[in-house]
Amino acid sequence: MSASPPAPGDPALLETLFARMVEVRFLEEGLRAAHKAGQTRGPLHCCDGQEAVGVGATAALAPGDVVTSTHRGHAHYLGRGLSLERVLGEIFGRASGYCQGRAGHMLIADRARGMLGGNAIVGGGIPVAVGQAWALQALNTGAVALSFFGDGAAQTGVCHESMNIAALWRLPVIFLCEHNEYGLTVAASQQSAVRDIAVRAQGYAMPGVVVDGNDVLAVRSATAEAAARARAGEGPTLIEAKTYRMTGFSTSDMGGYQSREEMAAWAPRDPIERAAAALGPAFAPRRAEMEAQLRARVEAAFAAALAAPFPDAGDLLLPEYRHA
Amino acid sequence: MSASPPAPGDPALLETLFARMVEVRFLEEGLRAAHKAGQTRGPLHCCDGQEAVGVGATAALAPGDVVTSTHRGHAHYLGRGLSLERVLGEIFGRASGYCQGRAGHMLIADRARGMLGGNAIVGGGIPVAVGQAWALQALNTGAVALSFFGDGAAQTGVCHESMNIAALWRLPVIFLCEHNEYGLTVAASQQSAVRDIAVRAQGYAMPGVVVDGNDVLAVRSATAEAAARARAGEGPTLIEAKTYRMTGFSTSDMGGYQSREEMAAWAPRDPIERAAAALGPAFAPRRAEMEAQLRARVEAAFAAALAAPFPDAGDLLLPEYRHA
Amino acid sequence: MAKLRYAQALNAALREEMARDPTVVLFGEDIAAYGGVFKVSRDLLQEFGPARVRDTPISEATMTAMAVGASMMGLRPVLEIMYADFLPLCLDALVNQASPARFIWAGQVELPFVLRTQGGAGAGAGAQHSKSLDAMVAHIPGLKVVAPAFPADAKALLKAAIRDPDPVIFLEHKLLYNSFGEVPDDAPPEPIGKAKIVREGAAVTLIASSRMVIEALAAAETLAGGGVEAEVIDLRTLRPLDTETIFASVRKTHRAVVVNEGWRFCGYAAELSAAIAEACFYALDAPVQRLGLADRAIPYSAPLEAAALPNAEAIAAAALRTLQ
Amino acid sequence: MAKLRYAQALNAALREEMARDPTVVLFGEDIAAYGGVFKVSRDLLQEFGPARVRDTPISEATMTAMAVGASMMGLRPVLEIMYADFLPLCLDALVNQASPARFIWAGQVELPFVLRTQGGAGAGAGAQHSKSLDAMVAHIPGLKVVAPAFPADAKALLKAAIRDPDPVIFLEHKLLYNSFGEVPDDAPPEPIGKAKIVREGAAVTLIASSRMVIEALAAAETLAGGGVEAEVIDLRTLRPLDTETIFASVRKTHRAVVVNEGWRFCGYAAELSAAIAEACFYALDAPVQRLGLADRAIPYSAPLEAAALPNAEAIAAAALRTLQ
Ligand SMILES: Cc1ncc(C[n+]2csc(CCOP(=O)(O)OP(=O)(O)O)c2C)c(N)n1
Ligand SMILES: Cc1ncc(C[n+]2csc(CCOP(=O)(O)OP(=O)(O)O)c2C)c(N)n1
Ligand SMILES: [Mg+2]
Ligand SMILES: [Mg+2]
Repeated sequence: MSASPPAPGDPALLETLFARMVEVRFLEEGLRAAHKAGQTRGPLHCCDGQEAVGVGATAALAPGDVVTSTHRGHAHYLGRGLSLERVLGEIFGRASGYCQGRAGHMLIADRARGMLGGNAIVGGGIPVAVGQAWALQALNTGAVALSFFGDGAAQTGVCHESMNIAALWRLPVIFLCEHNEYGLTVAASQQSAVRDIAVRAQGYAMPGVVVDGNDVLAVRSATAEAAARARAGEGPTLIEAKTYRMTGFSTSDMGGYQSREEMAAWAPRDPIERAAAALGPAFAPRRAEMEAQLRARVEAAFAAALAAPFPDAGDLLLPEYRHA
Repeated sequence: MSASPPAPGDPALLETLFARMVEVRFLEEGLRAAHKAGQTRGPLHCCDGQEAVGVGATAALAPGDVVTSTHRGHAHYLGRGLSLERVLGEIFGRASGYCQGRAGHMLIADRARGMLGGNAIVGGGIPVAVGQAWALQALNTGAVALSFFGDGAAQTGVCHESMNIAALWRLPVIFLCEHNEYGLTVAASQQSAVRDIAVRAQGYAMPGVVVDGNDVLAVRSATAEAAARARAGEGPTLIEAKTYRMTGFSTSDMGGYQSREEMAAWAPRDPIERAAAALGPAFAPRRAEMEAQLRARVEAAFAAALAAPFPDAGDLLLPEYRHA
Repeated sequence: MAKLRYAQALNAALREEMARDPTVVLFGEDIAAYGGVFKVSRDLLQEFGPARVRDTPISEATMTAMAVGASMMGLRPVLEIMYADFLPLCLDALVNQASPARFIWAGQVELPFVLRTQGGAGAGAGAQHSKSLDAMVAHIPGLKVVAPAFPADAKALLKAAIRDPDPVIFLEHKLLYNSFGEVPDDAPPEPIGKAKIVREGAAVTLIASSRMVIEALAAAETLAGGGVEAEVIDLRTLRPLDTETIFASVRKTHRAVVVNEGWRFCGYAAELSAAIAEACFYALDAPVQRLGLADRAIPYSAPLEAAALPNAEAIAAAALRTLQ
Repeated sequence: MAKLRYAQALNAALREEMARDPTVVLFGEDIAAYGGVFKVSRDLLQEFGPARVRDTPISEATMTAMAVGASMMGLRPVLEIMYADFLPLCLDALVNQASPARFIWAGQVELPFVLRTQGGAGAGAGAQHSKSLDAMVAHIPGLKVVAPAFPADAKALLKAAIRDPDPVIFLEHKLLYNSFGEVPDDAPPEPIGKAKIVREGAAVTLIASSRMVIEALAAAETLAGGGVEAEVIDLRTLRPLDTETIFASVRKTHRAVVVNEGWRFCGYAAELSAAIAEACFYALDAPVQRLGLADRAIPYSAPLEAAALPNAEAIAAAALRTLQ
């Protein structure tokens, strides 16, 4: 995994993905400020430095596909096309949120866009995705299930069980491990007996692919290949995207465990800057224009979300099995 | 894995192990009859055809070592030197049993001989063994923990988590997978995405060894090697012993899923006959004599166990946290 | 009207629902060719083919989460968990995935899956194969929990469970599978959430579920011999609880005995006792009598196991205590 | 006597026990260098070294079973499970391994481990990070369950838990970690199984544990303003339950309000309500009032979460209902 700029490939596509990554970054900048201002509840999990994984992988999917996300889902949400305003509505606990404020930032779901859904149980989404893939297969939809999870989640029991069953049943599922070097505060080397999670794919006779997770086009094409295999009935793929969490695990992180050297080594590999570099010097003015637009869009979404009403506590008085 | 006789190696040792395997076989023959006679409760899990695994592996252990067993533990129990009579007492639910009749056939424990213990949760003993190994390491005992489990158990989440932690912490544990081709009635090919469980050891950067599970000396030496590594602080080993369950999964098996051809193919690899063959034709008269002695010993143990009293129901009236 | 065994009634329900709705699929361990260790899915593989009746590896945690994922994408999976003792392996998926999904996502998905399992002691199956963990699943909001005592209810409620939009935990009993009963041929599904008075009486109300209904009826028979006419309520559904039927009966008899085969402390019968005492405070002439399993791991040996279990004799004695 | 925060009191207990007994070891996620996400093990890595304070991968099921295995071999492990919401992942090891071991093996082993975790809502942590699953662990025989409300008890009971020969589930509360209290410097361990009257009164008994004790005390304050003197019992231990203290108080006040922060249906407060109504039937002047969490997954948005939780106002209102 080098820090060299990716080949520009399809420049129009790269520009689109660049914009999406920037949107995620701006969203998180705004969220951090909102958190400081006491407008959110509980710790928020940002993905600075990892945007290329969520944005690149979701860019390879089709509308009927379904995604399970994690506690660190902002890039997955926006990558999948969820509305900024309704994501923010949910994070601010408003009735306008995707789940009317009931889910909060870690559990956002949008059925219409195949985001089912965020998950704050580490590893929890993996076997759910296997079940989703089973349904997609059994109902002959031709669709695939993509499950995002971290290097920490790769050590959970359900990860093993899920890969085994998915491989046995040749399910259309993509296991996408975002290896960001940490599970909370503990380094991957203290959590995983192997450096490359992808090695474990051999234990399930399925392909295991390592990809530069800070190269948005590389992530997209690895995912596209896995999706094609899945749609062709060839079963699951494990993709390990090597990346780095450039900030703390959440807004409540007290820090002190990511070394200065390590952070400095990763800084130049920022996926946004790498995409910009690949788009060449001519992109600079266009970039400024795009960023201004995106910033305005994100600010408008914050304003709208914060203006929305809170849900009514009467929701809780609905009969137990009536949810809406 | 061929059906050729093992090299005799140390003939005295092989004779001892032969006798132990025969003792297990006789025990199980007696148990099947007792089950038919209604003297036991619940289904019994026999290990005909697999005796070499339990007997060979335990023969490589030292007194301070500790073993976790499964629902199919007769060879592990006798291999570890448990008394026939007290094992039978437990199986018959008598006060004379290792656990005063409370445990029954699947959960037998004998602390003194490091059998802790049988387990009827598939995979359940594996992480317990990792914990035991941690204690053995932390307390500088120089001892090892050996965990028996089946090919079915290898698919459980705790198996993955356990191997990862054991490898990370370099714990003195031996993962001994008895691959007998079935998990209950379902063939291994329908349960495991890979034929050789040992392949998965690569996913934990630990050695994975395949051994002929019907060759008692081969199992013993593979285990001895793993134990030496563990004692030297080099961490865990996964041993996969290829064997075959020559009868049903338990006395309640209704059969019909093990093909005649498959059973016929394995019949000549019976570990007892292979050991006898390796001991050469001169062993025949000695064998007859040994078998007669063993049969008498097993019969005496049955008689003694069946003559022992049942426990007193008053046991249940003890305060909850007083167990004896 | 046919006389069927409880296992056959369940089998008929599965067959009819599978014929009626192609999205109904079965999965679990040893349920396909073997038909399940209790033969509840007998012949269904032959009738509906391998895509709809699938054996799984031993991976209960993942299987349960798969039911969540598959059901939200349009399948109606019926999962068999071989023993209720393995429910703890399923609980994360139930508590953290199935329970919140419909409410927290504000009704965006349905989760029409059924988790069938069987519990209960009395067969000498030991501490890990005999438990009734009703209380653990009944505690979880968003789930429904059903526990039929008779073949007709087993069939009609399983049909209802399969058609229900919420996750249903369907608790069977190993000692009931062979019990016979009249089962109407074209019975419609029986509504979930309705208890049934299975014997009328005015002196005392005996409230039970699953096999304890049989014990309660036997107790009522004994009591009738002594001139005491007990009313017996078969709960059939444990969540949501039909308090209307229970309270009406207790307001009539002024006395109640509640029984559950799970552990007594913090068990399901505590909910019954509490609910009755809270709602029928002024109607009760005597303290509610609560019976459950002795607060011990279930011992194997026959006299110990028998002493641990509530039975007809204990129920009759408890009823008489309310009349003193 | 020092004024310490609850988290500091726990930290002091760990430090003192580790200094006293070299077999006490700590393990869990992010507990070593980081000191735990709630800082309960702060500085202990530095003081006692990496062999006694160990970070683990995210593998709760295995970690719990490791505590079982390690404790039976002579360590006294203290396991931190980051959120009580993850207890379901631990339940198989608790229900099927820890619970039976001492009784079923007739006392051959001790299992001196502690599983510390923290639960509770009110922080906007959402459905998967806010639960109190007291009822699930309190149901399990052979375990002890402790849930302190005050720093002094937190310290003294954690010391007792570490020295106890049985598995102890130690339930902390995220909103209590920063609460202050007087903590004696050389306090001896406090016996497990003893409730404490934290406010005396004759009009009604309020019974609670953990953070709900604080709410009950606030309710008592309000009630006193209206001339109603409530007695408040802090249970401190949930299993075994100190029925003696509870019943004596209820026999004095003739009225009881029971509160638990877990779900109401089939929850821990049901046990309290049932036990009181059964034992104090003739002493009660009004039905026991039972308060618990609304039977819903815990919503994120502040007004919804607040409406779901029992609080001082609801407790005071319930107390007044007993006095009507
Ligand atoms: C089952 C479970 N255990 C522990 C946690 C607490 N926790 C939240 S995030 C996290 C680290 C996850 O690491 P990784 O999977 O690599 O994801 P990342 O945070 O790096 O995106 C932990 C331990 C949890 N949420 N769920
Ligand atoms: C967690 C769990 N799931 C299912 C079962 C039921 N069961 C008992 S033995 C068995 C097969 C185990 O296969 P394997 O591990 O290969 O052991 P073997 O029986 O072949 O010795 C099953 C599914 C169980 N006891 N525990
Ligand atoms: Mg990570
Ligand atoms: Mg097997």
